Amino acid sequence: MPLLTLADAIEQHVRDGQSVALEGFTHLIPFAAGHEIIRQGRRRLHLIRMTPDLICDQMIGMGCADRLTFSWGGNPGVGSLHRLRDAIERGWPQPLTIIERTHAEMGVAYQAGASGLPCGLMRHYADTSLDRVGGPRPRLTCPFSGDSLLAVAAINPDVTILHAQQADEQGSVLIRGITGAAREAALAARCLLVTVEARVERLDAPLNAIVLPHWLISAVSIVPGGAHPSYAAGCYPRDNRFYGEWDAIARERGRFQQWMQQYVLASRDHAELLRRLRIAA
Amino acid sequence: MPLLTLADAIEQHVRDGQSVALEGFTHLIPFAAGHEIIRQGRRRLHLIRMTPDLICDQMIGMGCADRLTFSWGGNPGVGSLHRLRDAIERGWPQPLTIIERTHAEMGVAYQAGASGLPCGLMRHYADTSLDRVGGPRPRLTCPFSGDSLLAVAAINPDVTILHAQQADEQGSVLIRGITGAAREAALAARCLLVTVEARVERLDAPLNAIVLPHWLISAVSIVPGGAHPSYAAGCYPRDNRFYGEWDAIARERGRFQQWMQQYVLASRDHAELLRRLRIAA
Amino acid sequence: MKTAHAAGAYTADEMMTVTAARQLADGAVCFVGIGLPSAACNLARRTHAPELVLIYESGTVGARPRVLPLSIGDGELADTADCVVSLPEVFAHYLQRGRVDVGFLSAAQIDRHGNLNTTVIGSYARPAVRLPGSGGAPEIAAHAREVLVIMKQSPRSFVPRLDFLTSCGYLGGAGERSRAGFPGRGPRAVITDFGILRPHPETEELQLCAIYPGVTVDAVRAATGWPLGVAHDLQVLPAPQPADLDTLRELHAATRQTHAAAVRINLRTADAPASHPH
Amino acid sequence: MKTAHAAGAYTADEMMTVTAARQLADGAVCFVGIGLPSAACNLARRTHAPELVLIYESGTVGARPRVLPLSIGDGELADTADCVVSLPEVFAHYLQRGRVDVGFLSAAQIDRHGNLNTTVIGSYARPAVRLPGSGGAPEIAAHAREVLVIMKQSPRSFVPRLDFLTSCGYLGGAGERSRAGFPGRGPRAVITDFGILRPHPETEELQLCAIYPGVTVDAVRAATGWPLGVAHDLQVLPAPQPADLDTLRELHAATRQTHAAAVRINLRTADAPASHPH
Repeated sequence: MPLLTLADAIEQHVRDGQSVALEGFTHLIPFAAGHEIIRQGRRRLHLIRMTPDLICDQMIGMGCADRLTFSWGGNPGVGSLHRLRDAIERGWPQPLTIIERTHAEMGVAYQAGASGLPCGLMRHYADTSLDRVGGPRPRLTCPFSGDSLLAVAAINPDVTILHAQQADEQGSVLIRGITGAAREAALAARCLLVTVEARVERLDAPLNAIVLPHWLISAVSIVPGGAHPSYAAGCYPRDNRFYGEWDAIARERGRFQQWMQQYVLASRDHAELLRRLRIAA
Repeated sequence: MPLLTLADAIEQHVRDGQSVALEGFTHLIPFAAGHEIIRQGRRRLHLIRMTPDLICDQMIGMGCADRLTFSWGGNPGVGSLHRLRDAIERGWPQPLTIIERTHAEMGVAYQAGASGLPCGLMRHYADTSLDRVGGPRPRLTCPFSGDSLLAVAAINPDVTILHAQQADEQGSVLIRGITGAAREAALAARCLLVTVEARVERLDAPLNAIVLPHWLISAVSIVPGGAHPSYAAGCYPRDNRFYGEWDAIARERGRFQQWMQQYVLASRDHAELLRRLRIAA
Repeated sequence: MKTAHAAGAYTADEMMTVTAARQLADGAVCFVGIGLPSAACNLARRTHAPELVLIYESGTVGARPRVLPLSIGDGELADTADCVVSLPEVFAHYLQRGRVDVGFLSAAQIDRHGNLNTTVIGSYARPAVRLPGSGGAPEIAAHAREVLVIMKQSPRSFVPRLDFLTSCGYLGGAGERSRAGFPGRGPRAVITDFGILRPHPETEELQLCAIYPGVTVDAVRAATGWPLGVAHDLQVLPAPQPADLDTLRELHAATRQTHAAAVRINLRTADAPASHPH
Repeated sequence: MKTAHAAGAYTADEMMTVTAARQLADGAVCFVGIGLPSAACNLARRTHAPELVLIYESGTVGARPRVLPLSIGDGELADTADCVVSLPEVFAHYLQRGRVDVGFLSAAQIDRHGNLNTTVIGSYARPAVRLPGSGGAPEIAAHAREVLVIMKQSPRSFVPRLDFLTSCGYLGGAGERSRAGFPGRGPRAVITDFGILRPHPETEELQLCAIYPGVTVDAVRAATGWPLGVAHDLQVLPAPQPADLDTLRELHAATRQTHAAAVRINLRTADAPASHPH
């Protein structure tokens, strides 16, 4: 596991056209990595995220993606993701193909991917409109009970990117708190990049803690505050105020682009961005 | 979640003829509960345990079971389970129907049971002799990849019994260390009984610890040393010497019966048994 | 309906929240959505149902938040939960396994059989308004033993025909849901800013069963996009108790105060690698 | 073969263990069985392969035991592991997902194509000897990128026909395994108390490729239940290095000492609820 700057990690491991999962559920969203992908101008990415959140709103609005797999596309506790809506409703800045699932399906899909299976199973009783628009949702019959089950195709991202609290000297990573499907997305990936708040000599993880062993990880980058405006349990809280303010920033194309220019693109790295936002001194 | 003596918990919740999973993988094997089932003379149980270990050797030898689902039936690090062999090879003390699986299959079966699914999937490439003797092992074809997958029937025990380190005042249980498929077996069960080393006011479990919420548990019993000769991480180590000695005790029917009489049946409860064994003062 | 109701000094949101809270039996296991459902559950937990078990889809099981979470994955939920499990696990081991008594949902559109749309207004391919989508709702609607729906009532939200069926209620009614094999019984109550609608026992069409003080049946009918049936024993619900309102307002005040705090991050955390604050 | 070999003072077990350890490249990810495989892996980790990653089926990933475990689930494995995951996870997320480089197996019977029996001697319905069964072996044999087998060689264990096929080697040979779609390449080496057998590149029949000092080909043939082929470039393996033997013996001595300790349990633990000793 090499320790790389985030810029080098994205440069070396994320290519135009790849499928890129950025997971972390409300908690530990890898914002710094998403911003670096924007800075480096990646194009035609297939973004995969259960809750696209502000990070995908920004990447889609900046033209990094032409495809999105997701299950809930809102600004949590606030309202719409305006850039996501603009892409879906009006194809701006470019058309966006959406592959829409439910949370439970995404969970099964990541789990299947993490398990080396081509598909997973879940219970399903009646078609919804998603069965009409979401591509094939085939059924399998349980050979024991005769129940009709939904088969869900595995998700194996080309790259999964996570943010976590700590890495140790070998590069093993400790994740504490709410994970959503982050661990499954990590294990399903072909390439795993992790940003962490801090590097420590030893993790001193409690038994049964969630640790990703160093040999599963392609690169670790140390990025304090790397989840902001999401949060890192034990380090800093969610910036609910920023989530609220984003609604007005993203509502209109011009203001969005100006904001991205002024903050994300004009900053060399995440530390500079946090200083510009007056989140860090 | 009522707090019961172990005798009352077994009396109220374990019936003749039921399927009973006793899980814990080398670690946290619920020996005290198994002994209590022997003392209360349950019959025709369908025992389910990945590694039957000494506990099933004893229960089978004492005539509690006529059926066993398992995946590895040895005395770990020592050799055979002589009572299990005697039942399979010579039908003593009664014939034993075995349902034989692999570890991975048992894992999938418990996981499916814990997930409310009638079956789970795993990869399988060629038949082994188990396909010939182990009952139907049907295949399903992945509708996405065309891969042929093994369908594994869910396991949903009538009763699952676990041992763990702590319960809090509400009866929520903290498990620390190696779990095998204990958590999945617990979530798959219709009735969940847990013995614990100690009751504490609050668990103070670290984030992401393995906790079974009190409302999933039918009864908790406080049984210090309840895993002996298996172990409870943080409490006492595995009694490797006892595992070694068991080989000679169980090898011959008479000595086995005498030992069970002298130690398990003659003891009112687990504390008395541990004192007779000079494990506790 | 944002303004205070006539009689006492309470808002429609407060009335809905208090009414929803009253639907929750102590000890029930609830799968909780953010917003009004979360407020209702936490109000119930602070009043008549202290043993209510709250599960959020972020995997926080048995959460006892001291203030209301703004997102489904706030740290407060993890810090106060009995356990934190993964999202695949909370959906498989708790919801699909049949461990959830009550699911709480909201929607942009509901039809007369309690089917819900949270996906899109207009056509899917060229939407007028793209909504957030499914989230956990379709499986909550399928598996929870019963479902409570909370949403404001208007002809735009209570529609004769959904633009998109995201989550199943009673499908076409008259037993179609049960014949399809759903383990959960479906939406037992729809709590609105006018009162409570419940499915007719045979047709499974939502009908008005209770109204708030000062609400007229005509007003409810005018806010409903289909010819609304009214139960023959229509009840008038009591106004919220002052104690309930006090508790709810304290909760909201504490919530606002907590979430208004500015976030500051120390970039030199590498110097101080605070090991494991439990 | 329990006695010391002629030349130096080492046992057959020691020779097998040292030889097996030498097969392991540093940094490889090994799925380890208990007994000789565990001894070989831990010897390798203490000698030429300090970065060897050990996974035990108890879910202990990256274990660095200070003494050898007696069971697959010793506390020592959990205490020294990078992480402890559930058994379903270790089989799905690590083995089936293709993360394991080397699987280590043993068996009661092996046939000429490296297929293994750990289930039964005699018939399944009326066995002469009931063995422990599958455990994790069938999936390790299927998924690990390659498999090492360690077992003592005799006509009773190296048989022309298995009584029970528990774990697949090369099936009938000549590419049958690969045609069946197995992701792992199968048993690359069978380490015995005589030397090393490897599959013939075309027929995939095991042939003798290396022998220990002092071993004759005739002796190996006499210990094999089928007409054993011999590689044209048969090698004689070096005797174990004194350093390897010292390390192995220290490991065994520390293991014996640790595991001989008598267990005492304090029944009054409820009085002293030692919270979380990490």
